[in-house]
Amino acid sequence: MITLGHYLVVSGMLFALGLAGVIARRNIIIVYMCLEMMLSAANLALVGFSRFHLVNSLPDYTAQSLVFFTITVAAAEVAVGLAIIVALFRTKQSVDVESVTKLQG
Amino acid sequence: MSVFTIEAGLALLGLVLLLVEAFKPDISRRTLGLTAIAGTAFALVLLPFCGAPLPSFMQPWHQLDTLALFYKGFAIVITLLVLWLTLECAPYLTRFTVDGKLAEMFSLPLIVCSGMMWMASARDLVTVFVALELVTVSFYVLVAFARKSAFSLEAGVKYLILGALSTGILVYGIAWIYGATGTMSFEGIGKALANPATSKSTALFGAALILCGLGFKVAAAPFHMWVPDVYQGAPTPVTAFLSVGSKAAGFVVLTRALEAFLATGSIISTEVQAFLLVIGSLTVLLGSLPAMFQTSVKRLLAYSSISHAGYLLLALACSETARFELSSGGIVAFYLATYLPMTVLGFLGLGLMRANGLGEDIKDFTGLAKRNPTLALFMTISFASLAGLPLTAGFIGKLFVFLGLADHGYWGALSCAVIAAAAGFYYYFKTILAMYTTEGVETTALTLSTASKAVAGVLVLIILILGVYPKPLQKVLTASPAVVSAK
Amino acid sequence: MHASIILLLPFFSALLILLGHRQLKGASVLISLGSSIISFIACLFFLAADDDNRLLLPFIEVGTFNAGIDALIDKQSRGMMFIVSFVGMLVHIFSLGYMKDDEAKPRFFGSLSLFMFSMTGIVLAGNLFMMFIFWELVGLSSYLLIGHWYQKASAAEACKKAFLTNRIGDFGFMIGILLLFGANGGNVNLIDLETAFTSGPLRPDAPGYSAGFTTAAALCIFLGAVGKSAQFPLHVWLPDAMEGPTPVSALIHAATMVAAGVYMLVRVSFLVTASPLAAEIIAGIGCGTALLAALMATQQNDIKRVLAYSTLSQLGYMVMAVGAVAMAAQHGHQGAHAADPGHPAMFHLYTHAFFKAMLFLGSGAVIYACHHEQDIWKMGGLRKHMPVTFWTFAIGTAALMGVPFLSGFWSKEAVLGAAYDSGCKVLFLAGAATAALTAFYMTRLLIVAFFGKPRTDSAHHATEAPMVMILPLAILSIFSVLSGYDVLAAPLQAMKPPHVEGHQTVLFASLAALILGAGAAIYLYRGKDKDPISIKLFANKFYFDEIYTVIVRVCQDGLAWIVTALERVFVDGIVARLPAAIIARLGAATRMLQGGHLQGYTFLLGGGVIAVVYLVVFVLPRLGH
Amino acid sequence: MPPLLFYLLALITLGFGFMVVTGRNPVSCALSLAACFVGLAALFLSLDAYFIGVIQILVYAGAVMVLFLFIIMLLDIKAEEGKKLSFAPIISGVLIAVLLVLQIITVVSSSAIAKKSSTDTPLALTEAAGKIGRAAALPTITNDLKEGTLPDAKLIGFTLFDQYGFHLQVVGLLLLVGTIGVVVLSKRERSSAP
Amino acid sequence: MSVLEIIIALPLLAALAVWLGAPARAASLGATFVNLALVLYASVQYAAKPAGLAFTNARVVLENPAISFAVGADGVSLTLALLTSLVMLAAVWQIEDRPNIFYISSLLIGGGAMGAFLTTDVFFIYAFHELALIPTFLMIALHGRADAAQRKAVAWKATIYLGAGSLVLLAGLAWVVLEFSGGSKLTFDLEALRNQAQLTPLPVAKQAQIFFVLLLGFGTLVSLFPFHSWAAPAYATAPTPVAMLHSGVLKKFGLYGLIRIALPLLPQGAQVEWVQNALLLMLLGNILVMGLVTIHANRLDDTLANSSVMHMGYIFLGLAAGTEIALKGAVLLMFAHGVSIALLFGLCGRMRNQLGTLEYNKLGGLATHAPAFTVLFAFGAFASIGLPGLANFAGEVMVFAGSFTEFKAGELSNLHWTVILALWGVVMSAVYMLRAYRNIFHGSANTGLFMTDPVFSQRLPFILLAATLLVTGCCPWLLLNLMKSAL
Repeated sequence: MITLGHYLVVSGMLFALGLAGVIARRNIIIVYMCLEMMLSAANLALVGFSRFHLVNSLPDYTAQSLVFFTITVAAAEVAVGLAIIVALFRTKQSVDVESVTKLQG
Repeated sequence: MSVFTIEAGLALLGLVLLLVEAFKPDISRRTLGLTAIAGTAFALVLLPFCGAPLPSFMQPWHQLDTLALFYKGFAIVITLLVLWLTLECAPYLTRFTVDGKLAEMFSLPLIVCSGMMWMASARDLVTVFVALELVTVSFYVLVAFARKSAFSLEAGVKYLILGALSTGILVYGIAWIYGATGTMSFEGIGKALANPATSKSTALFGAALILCGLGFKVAAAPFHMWVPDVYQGAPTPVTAFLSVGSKAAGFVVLTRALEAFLATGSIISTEVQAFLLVIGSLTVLLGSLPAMFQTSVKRLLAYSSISHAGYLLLALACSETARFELSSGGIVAFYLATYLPMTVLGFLGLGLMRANGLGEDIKDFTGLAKRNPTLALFMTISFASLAGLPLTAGFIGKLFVFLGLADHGYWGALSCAVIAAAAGFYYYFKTILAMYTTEGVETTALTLSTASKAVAGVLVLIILILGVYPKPLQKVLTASPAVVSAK
Repeated sequence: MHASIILLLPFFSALLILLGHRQLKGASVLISLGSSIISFIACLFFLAADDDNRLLLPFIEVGTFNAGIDALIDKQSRGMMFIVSFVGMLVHIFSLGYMKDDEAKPRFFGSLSLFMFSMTGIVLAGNLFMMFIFWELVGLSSYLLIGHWYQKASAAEACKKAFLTNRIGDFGFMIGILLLFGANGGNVNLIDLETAFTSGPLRPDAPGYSAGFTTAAALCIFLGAVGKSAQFPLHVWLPDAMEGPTPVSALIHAATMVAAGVYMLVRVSFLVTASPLAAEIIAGIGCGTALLAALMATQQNDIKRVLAYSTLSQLGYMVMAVGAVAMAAQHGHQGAHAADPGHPAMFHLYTHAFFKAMLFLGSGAVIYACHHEQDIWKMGGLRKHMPVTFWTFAIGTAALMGVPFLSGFWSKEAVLGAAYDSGCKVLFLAGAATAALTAFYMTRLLIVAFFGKPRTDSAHHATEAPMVMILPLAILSIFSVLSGYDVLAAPLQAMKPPHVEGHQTVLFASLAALILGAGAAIYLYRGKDKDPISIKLFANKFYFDEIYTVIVRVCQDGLAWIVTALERVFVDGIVARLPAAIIARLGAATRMLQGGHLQGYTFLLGGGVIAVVYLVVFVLPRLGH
Repeated sequence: MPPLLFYLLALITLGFGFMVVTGRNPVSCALSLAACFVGLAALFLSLDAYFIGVIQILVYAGAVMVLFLFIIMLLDIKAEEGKKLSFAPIISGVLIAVLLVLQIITVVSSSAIAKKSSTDTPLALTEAAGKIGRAAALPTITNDLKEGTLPDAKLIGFTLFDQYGFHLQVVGLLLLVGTIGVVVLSKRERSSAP
Repeated sequence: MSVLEIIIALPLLAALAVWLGAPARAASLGATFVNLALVLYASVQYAAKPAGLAFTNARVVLENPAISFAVGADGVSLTLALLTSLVMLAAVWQIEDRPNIFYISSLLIGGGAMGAFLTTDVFFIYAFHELALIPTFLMIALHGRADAAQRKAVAWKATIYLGAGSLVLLAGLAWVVLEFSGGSKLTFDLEALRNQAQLTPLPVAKQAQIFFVLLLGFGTLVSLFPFHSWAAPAYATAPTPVAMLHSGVLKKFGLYGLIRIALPLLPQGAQVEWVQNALLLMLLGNILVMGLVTIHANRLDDTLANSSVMHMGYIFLGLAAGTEIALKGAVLLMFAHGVSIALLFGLCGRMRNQLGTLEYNKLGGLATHAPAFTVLFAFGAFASIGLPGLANFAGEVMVFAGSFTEFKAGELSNLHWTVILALWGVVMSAVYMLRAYRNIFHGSANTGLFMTDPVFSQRLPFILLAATLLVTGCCPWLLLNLMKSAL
């Protein structure tokens, strides 16, 4: 029997996977992909909760609205983020995380 | 008139400015800047008259209590100052922007301001998320705005990655807290948490993640590591904006969230409170200790900002300060109000140094007292206030925090705060000392425009007045009995 | 009224001179002299004053603590006052001549006035705090006067030494005062203290009596006298004090100030009487000092130093008398004393003041005549050049030696009698031995300096001193002869004990001592050009100075060095530098977190989340509330 | 929902996710991410969130992935083949991920809500038709519900425009800011000559 | 408007005027003269009718926690105000050919001390003291008498020490406020706190704890052993007016605070055995350890600086005894020590300016060429070793006597033993002072280092101080009358 727990565990694993990617990867674009993965994992948890939290015997659509907003925001973030990465690449010719270490201490 | 008019109006003004710039590229940045400043100032003037109740359809997610009004005013003021600072720093900034344009630097802050004002009123997590993201995404752009400077770009990248990461954590946390309580509204969350049937570990998990996400926004340790790098790399006006505006917005949300988490009878209140204490203590220390070794004033201010966030967190940990007239949220608001003038003054000094072709290191401040005694005095007062010397605004805020901690018997946290404040004496005074050192410095005079002088003077005056006569501000914060009570 | 004049006149004179001598110039000498003469005249009236205890000036008055400037006028203070003002006046006159050519004359006279003020204060003091105040002030004036020629390193060192040694005595004195203050409910008025000790709560048979306390208090007070009256072991400053101008030596370091210790002991003799142990110790110390100093005197060649050691020795005599009288009283030997509180120590103090002052002034005249030559072996034959000086000096010497029918004879008798009465044979024998030694060294001094032939040019060309210097000598010589008789002693209230002629043993002993000592000296020193005997131990004053130098070096400078080092290393290290270093280290460590690497930051962020979740979800709920 | 299907979808999602994290070639990473999102969309569908599932595919697997690919192509980013792997970040990443998963599993297993399955919380559509407020204003939704179909898009639309109209505007503003940002951050500088 | 408000404001306003460009010397001297006159006027008026607090006036600054700018004076505060105005006048007067910052900082330090002594609100008592710290720090660091690195190190040490001390103090004060506010409202008003302390005294054990915290805080400011190591180098390095003002006046703040705040509020706390023993041990450290350290010093400034630390031990002894006599003696001693050490530091500064060195083995025979200077120095030196007739003696003897009022024949308590040991310190102070005096003024001036007497007008400030010593020394009842109803 598939319970909410299953979904939550899958979502958690996806979230952790994304986090691991963010920490371990050096290519900023891939890091960014992993971040998108984490957001999606959060969405999965939200949708899961919304399905099993019935309002009027229907899924709770407030949560799904948040998912909708998350996806939109993520899209905007991706756009801006990729723009910054492009700008970075133009000056450093690299998208390696190690190319941004001047500010420290 | 409803306050929403101002919020929307400011965003609209931002859009209009963008359009004007797009269709009339040769418009002078002075005109743009002054228009933005005038609009913001107008908004500030209008704000006290915006007590009209909100339309009912907004009520579920938009509230207008004293705290919200205060933070709205706060947002407008800081935006105003940032806009003006941008104008002051323009000659220097334009060297690093594309085609020497600054238009977006005038319009984006207006939109950010609207976002912050919405955050101040948010009653549910969806609103918080949307408004917060509006602010955050705008900041991504602003931080990396001077993209011809490698520092600005690096700061942009770091802020982007870490900011997005924190957004992910926040959303995940929202999901879990929603899962535990079945609602997105703070009020509902508070009610659900007061219900013993609610699953404690789920709620704790969600609350912890939300606090982590918000902790990132307010620069709480261990989520503070972006602050020094980003503050240092970002254009100075943006740093000021981040350090004051974004932090204040983070704290207003944190205050709201904590009202829910710490609502009467909440099953997770002890844990959350303990967590705040731990995080707060850690933050003051991690902000203060490394600051002692900084050579760049801008970076120093970044660490200082972390440290101040720590005091604010500690203030939040002191809920139910029954013997104060101010609630913990009120103390935070008060502290932020004192924090605004002194920090802005600090960044103003930095901006002026830059505008005069000097660096941002402590050694660049050497001999400032000789170059421009007025500016040196203003900066001295600002730093003294940051250090928490009595008779300045900074002291009152710290005093409230210390009193609160002592009242609750949080001696460990109090000792951390004391150690941090002692370390603070060192690094703030280090800069002050540099300003008055005169040996081996060539002493070309440093000019200060009348407007700058006036603005800085007003800020200094605010610091001093708040330092010796804080009563009016406290009155403002306690004006309505409906302040921040989650009940 | 008189008391106020006597006290305050010199004070204002001193203040005026010391602060304004540049404007006053020569007038300052006259002011000082005038004040001393007026004081003396006032003092003559004072002799007739009634016994009284009254407040002259307020000083401190808080709660139970009353330390006013109040005068206790009784036989003791009146007699002492006469000595002080009389000798003081004579010394002022003498100084006119002696200090004629000194550039810093105003300063000298100012200090002299200051001294007169302070000494008067001691004499009049009605309570111990006032006594202490002036006790310290005489120390100051002594410091100023010894250091008058401060350019000379030896004088600069000597005045410092005098002050510091006295400070050690004052240390004890103050403790004693405080003990009495506490024990007597805040009252250290001399009269009230006496009542307390004789019939009040501190009497030996009172409930809660503590013998230890009484002894401690007596000894602490005595320590003050040890310092001021240069008793062993704090006697080392007095010989060095001879660096001061000779009139000063006469006034302060022979006649009055050094006697203040004895005076004070007599004033608190009820305390000494109350504690047998203290009385014995006091007598012992006095006796020891008398003997040691006499031995040292036999080998000194500096005319003033011989006199200085002689003074030490005589002071020892007086202190011994104080102890001895107390011991005698404890044994019930108070017969005669009970009716008339004549006190051998005070009597000896009184006679000694005149002849010793005269001897010093005489030596001053000699030194003045010999162009500041002080070595007796470089004098000789002065008898012919300075006849008046010689005769007065001889009278003084005779009085000091205790030649019968001179004043010193009576007072020495009285002291030896007290020693005899005390029941302690050692005291008596040592006293007699000291008398013999005194006769020996004084005869030696007289023979070497005044007889024979001049050994140097300066002695050869010596001429008689001017009139202003001769006059005081003459007056004092008269007193040296007559002061022991009732005709003078009674009106001057010299506290002459009535039974001086009482003991046959004492009489024989003192005569034997005189003949033995003087005979030996005449035999040894007649016609000699250099010292026929040489006893290193005596000549070097039993090496006390050297021992003290070592003690100061080790206990004070060495300890100071060690403590300073420890203070720097440990106190500063543990309290200041260690925490600072820890904080700095922590700061540096936390700064490492900020490495600038994005991966590091994301790791910290992720780790932070894990930690926070662990803390909030798994740890805190278990901790309970 | 048959368990097998769920596990399959979860495997797809996590497997492709894993390939994103481990892939050496950015292009294959991007494609794996798209596949991962498709799996995720299927999971959404299995949770009766059809509209979200579709959006997930359209926006993420469609638009966003294209954007990623486009940038990767544009910048001509090579695979990291030449570069040496640094182990510290990898180990720490794995460590943190494992710890986080453990924590989540613990929380999930101790949580009562997580025990819910679609059998104990079935959607009662016809019942809902009666309960949903302002029925008169929403005839199509009530009709659909009465017919036993879940009008997912309609319900989301209704929630969005009824409750979150303002937020929609804000998100619009946000997208505009994003656009501005992209323009500001990536537009080429005009040649310095006037 | 109370006369005390004018007294507090005058130096601060004068400092502001000088900063704004008023003629420095005239303005400073004028202000300090008028200030002295006003304080004298107030003292005379008070002495005529001494009862409780006089000249009171309160201006509410904050309602809850209740903070008000409340002034008021009794005998103790007037004594210290007198000290402040005297030393401030002398310090300002003796400045010669120095930049304006010397005048400004002297006025600020003096004004801060004045404020601390004459306000009756814990907040402002604390605040005014802190106000004086910045100029102290800057002056030592910028115009101290050593090479740049060394004087900065010294300034840092002092500042961090004092900063940390004041933070501990702040914690202690917060504790006091929390414990004694009573009811539902926090108050910083000293009178209110005192009333509450009388109404409901705390348990003795708790009193002891609070007292100890306050003792540590205040003690650090007064260089209580072992928290003293900032003081000696700071005074030895500080520019003359700062050394005069800090060692003479500002340092007394800690003692004043203990007398004013700690003892009345926690009357039994000080008498608890462990607290008293700790205090006695620490003050013995001051007297004996620092006495030996002073003996070891071989430069005049070191001697004076260390002796100033040492002498604090006697004042603490008075506090430890706690009887009326001892406390009044302590206050008298504070006054006396302030005047004498200011005199000595003033003269020492002059010597350093003229001779360039203060090492004993290089000096000698100065009395010959500078007799007036020598006499003035002698006044200070002999006062500081407790010679009767000069001010310190009366204070010391009162402290000693006050410690012995509880004495029963044959029973020596720890306090009594401490007094006896402390008396040995009097001997030690004579040792080092006379050694200094002998090495500098006595002997022959064969070293080629000469100095001449200052001209009469420059002698006046020192004469003023010396005369004060003499008058107070001869007539201590003048001040004791002023304090009649206090304590």
